[in-house]
Amino acid sequence: MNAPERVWNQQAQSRARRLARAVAALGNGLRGKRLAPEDVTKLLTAVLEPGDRVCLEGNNQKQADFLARALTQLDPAQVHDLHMVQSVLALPEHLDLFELGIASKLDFSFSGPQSARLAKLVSAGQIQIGAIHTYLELFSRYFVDLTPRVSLVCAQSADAHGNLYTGANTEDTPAIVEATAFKSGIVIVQVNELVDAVPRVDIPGDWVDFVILAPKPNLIEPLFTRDPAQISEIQVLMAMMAIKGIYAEYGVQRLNHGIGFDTAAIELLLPTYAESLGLKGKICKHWALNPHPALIPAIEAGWVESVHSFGSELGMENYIKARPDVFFTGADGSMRSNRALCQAAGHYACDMFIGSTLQIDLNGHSSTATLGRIAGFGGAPNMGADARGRRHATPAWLKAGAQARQGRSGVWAMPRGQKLVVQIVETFREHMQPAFVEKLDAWQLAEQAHMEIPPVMIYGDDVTHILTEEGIANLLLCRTDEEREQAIRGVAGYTPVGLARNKRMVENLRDRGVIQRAEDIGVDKRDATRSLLAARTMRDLVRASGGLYDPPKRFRNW
Amino acid sequence: MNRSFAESTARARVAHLLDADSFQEILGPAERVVSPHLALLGVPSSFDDGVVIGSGTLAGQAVLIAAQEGEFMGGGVGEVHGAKLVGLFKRALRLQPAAVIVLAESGGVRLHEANAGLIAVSEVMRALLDARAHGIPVIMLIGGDNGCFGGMGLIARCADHVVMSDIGRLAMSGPEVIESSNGVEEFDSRDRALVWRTTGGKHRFLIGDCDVLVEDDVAAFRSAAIGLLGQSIPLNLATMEAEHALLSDRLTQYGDCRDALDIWRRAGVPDPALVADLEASEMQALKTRKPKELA
Amino acid sequence: MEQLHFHFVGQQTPGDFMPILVGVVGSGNLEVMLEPSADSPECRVDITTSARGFAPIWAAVLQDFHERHGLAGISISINDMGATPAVVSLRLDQAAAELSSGTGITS
Amino acid sequence: MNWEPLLLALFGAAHRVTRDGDLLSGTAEVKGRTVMVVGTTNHAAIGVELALAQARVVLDTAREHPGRPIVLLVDTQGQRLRHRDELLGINRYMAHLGCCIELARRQQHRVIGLVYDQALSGGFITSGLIADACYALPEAEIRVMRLPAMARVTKIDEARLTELSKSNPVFAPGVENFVAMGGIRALWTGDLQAQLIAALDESPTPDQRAADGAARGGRQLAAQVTARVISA
Repeated sequence: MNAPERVWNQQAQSRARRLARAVAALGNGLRGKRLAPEDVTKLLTAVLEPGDRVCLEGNNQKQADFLARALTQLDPAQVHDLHMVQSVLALPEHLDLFELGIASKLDFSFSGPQSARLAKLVSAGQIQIGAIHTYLELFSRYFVDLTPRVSLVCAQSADAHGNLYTGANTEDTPAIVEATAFKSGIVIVQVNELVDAVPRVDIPGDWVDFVILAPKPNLIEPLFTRDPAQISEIQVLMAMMAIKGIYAEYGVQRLNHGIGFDTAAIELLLPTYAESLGLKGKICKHWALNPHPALIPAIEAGWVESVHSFGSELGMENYIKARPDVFFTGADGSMRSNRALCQAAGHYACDMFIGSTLQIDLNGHSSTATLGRIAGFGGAPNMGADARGRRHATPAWLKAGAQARQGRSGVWAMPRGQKLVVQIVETFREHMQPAFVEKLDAWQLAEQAHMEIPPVMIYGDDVTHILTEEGIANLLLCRTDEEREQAIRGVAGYTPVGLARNKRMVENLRDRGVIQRAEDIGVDKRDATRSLLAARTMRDLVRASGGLYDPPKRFRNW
Repeated sequence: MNRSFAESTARARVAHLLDADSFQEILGPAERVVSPHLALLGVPSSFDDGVVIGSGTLAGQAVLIAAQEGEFMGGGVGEVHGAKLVGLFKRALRLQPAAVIVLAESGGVRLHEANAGLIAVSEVMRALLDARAHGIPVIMLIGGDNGCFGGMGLIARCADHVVMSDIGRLAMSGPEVIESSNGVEEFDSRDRALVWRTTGGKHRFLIGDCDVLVEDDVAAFRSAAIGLLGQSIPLNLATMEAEHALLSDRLTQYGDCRDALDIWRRAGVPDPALVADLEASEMQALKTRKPKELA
Repeated sequence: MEQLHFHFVGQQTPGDFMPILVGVVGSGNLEVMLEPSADSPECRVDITTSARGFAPIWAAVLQDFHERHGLAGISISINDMGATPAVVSLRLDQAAAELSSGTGITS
Repeated sequence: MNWEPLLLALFGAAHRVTRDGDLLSGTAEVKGRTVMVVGTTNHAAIGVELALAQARVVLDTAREHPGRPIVLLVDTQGQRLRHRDELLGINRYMAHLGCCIELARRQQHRVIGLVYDQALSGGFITSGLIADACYALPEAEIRVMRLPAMARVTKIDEARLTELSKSNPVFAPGVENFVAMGGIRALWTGDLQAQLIAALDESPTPDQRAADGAARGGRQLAAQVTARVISA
């Protein structure tokens, strides 16, 4: 055999060449792993090569904003065709990269604030989208076929060795750095402060190559704060129905809540309405959840045993520190969040997901995708999907599984549980947009953006319940497509979908308990007032926390 | 749980502020005295044009009362709305109640009928001052989410007494208006903490523009109002000179302050940064401890 | 803005009563006033709404309200600023509840 | 009209009204009577200082010259739109000016307002509008808000507002509209001094504006609603 000898460390050699270029470019500007922010362009130009796969840390909440801006300053003649892999496109810079010709391909999870612009760039051919993922799915691919060559991440502080303290918002950082550092990649971090000793080590220093003190603290969004003052009477009603008709019915102990006023209302009804039903200790003990301020009254009233979080929430720092029995905290006292692990926890260890959506069709497929926007769904699909790999049993899981299997034979006869996946929506959104539709906008969007499949957030076969102000449709009990359709029409109220229901069949489904109206579960609509909320204002939340919660100034009105 | 003043409708505020079942409405909704102008502009009217007026008793004493509905057109004063208020003050001359109580929640002039509204605000002001000149106390209660701005902010300061909750706001121009005229550096209207410490009840209380600061609770407003019944401040040269001296001193003492925190610090508040999180009851102590410095 | 008028024939005649008003005319909200209309077997509904084109939905919401309460000899007047059917139904039911409890005009 | 020719037209050359920044004040004689002139010029933004300065003039007049008529000359772009003014409680300063004028009226001072240039929204309420009667020059501008801005805020089509404003005086800028609504008692043209003399003699002390608005057809309901409330 005279084939040339295979080189087995090409990636390591590439890494060494890049590091050598960086040392040469930075000269005295590089002290250990540290360099000045003015030198960031030199560094990035030295370590990046055209076509590199780059992870620019864009989280749900914290953003490596300084590095994002630095990346847009590069010369596209030298650095181009980057393949960006990142969970969230939150900043304008994330898309500027494509307009400037620095990057060309994108794999991501969520693009909420940039979704309209993303759609425009895609249709203009300036971005090639690999795929839209869930968070967990994208993190998984970091370890399979989307491993970054260079990662640009974000932390609170670093010591001289490059040990990182991420603060409460650890979020995606461990997943990104692990995938990059152990596959001969390069890890560059922006920090808010340089310290002699970090309060705790969230990322070990030998996984980190370069540290830059950013001129300004990184951007971070309080995404999970909902002002209780904006919760409507209708949302209170729906929360009462959820608690009595689903939480109590299944004895849901372990759960995840989507973001929104509907779920905030549920959280605020636990110490009042749910307490009055004698449910304390019977529901809602364990959570995979960002530290929602709206959960404070329930925590204070002793409802909550544990909360593990994807990320933190601005203003909750001192409260979390003071409640280490509930939250996951480090030896320094501050929260340790971790999106990858919390997503896994939410998927495998929770018995229920409840969240809102924009559109539901007659099969129960639901989507937040809107025309002219390419948004993705972040973590919702992992939360809102039955965990097919789950093998441990809990009463809630077993009951849902039994309802789905009742009276069925063949493959359905095997005892098995099912996750409760609840969609909670008002039949009309604002401006009288119906939440129920014959056909999801997702179909048209898929056609426009040349997607292979319509962007569905939660598939109908995963949805177990649809809850509206008109009632609860239990899809576990439906046995035919027609029953399922009428169950959905039956709670769709005065939307065109609802008005087209077969009244006789809907009444029949109601008799069977497939559809339950408020009065069927003993909820009196007249009791649904805001006075049931354990906190009616942000100020009440601060009071409930004993002054520990410090809401961002935009949420203050005192 | 208390009955939130801010969350109650104007009608509910009146019903629970006065002695139970004592309220007698004048020109109630069934009379349909509505704005003649809104329909022309394609906007639905309200049967009471956004203000509830009438008579009742407070701790057994006869009062006249008005409450603006902040949810309807932001409490804006239009032709009918304003005329109802004018009528109430003129009626007071005839009935000599223990007070005229105004639950003010308004952005000022209702733009849809701007000219009528502007003149109406002026008419209300003159009628109010007329009632005061006849020894009838006028008490303003401010605690709605929409605050008390523009023309109603002027009218409020023509009254004998002002009672506010700490979520109530009293000012002239809305922060959004100032921001759009002079930029976000002048006044960041999205910085709610800044908005409240500039216009909110606590600042107004510390600086002396509000006489009683209460919790966001209808019962608290009720007891504050009861405490002020029958206390008329005469409108004469001496009281006007005193007011003038107070306002001149304020300008001298605080005219160079850039933030409420500066004013509070200079006024002797020990830790101004903590004021925001104090309860209304704790604010009283701040003020009684430093009566001289604080207006 | 649009004005809509409906009539229903009911059996429950409340007789004479003080007008009842619930709700306020604010964004996504409405006011509903009930007044006696003596000796009429009808329940008459007059609506002024800021949103155009929703007559069929109003008809359906009012039909359901009528099936729940079957009122007669009554006039219902509504000023609406884009309330959803859920809020409309809630206010109508609140008004009807006050009718049976006889409290008159409140919030 | 500029303030100097205005004063010339009202009082002749012998007046003692001077300008200090945006503040106008001083005495003048008309038909053998001394009057106090106080007002603003240069489209003044009424801030705390300017409101206070005007109040000072009014108070001094009330104390030292009982019964001396007061003429309010109005040229204002409205209240000053500054954070500092709000911090200091500008509404109280402006209300104080209004109260001082009210006090003067109660002490038998005749108070006449004249909008000689522009009068915008809040700045007008505690100046000209609180006079016994307020007049305007035909070329003056009185408004709460221009139609384009009004269209944005109310979300009503500007073309529609413009169309409606042709027949309806209730929301659009313009001195004629304020005359129709009763807020301006009359427009002064020609011999301004003669009209000032007449106004000093004839202006009603009780608030006449709702009745005027009804009589002129611009404000049909105000007087009637007020009367119903009084007699209810």
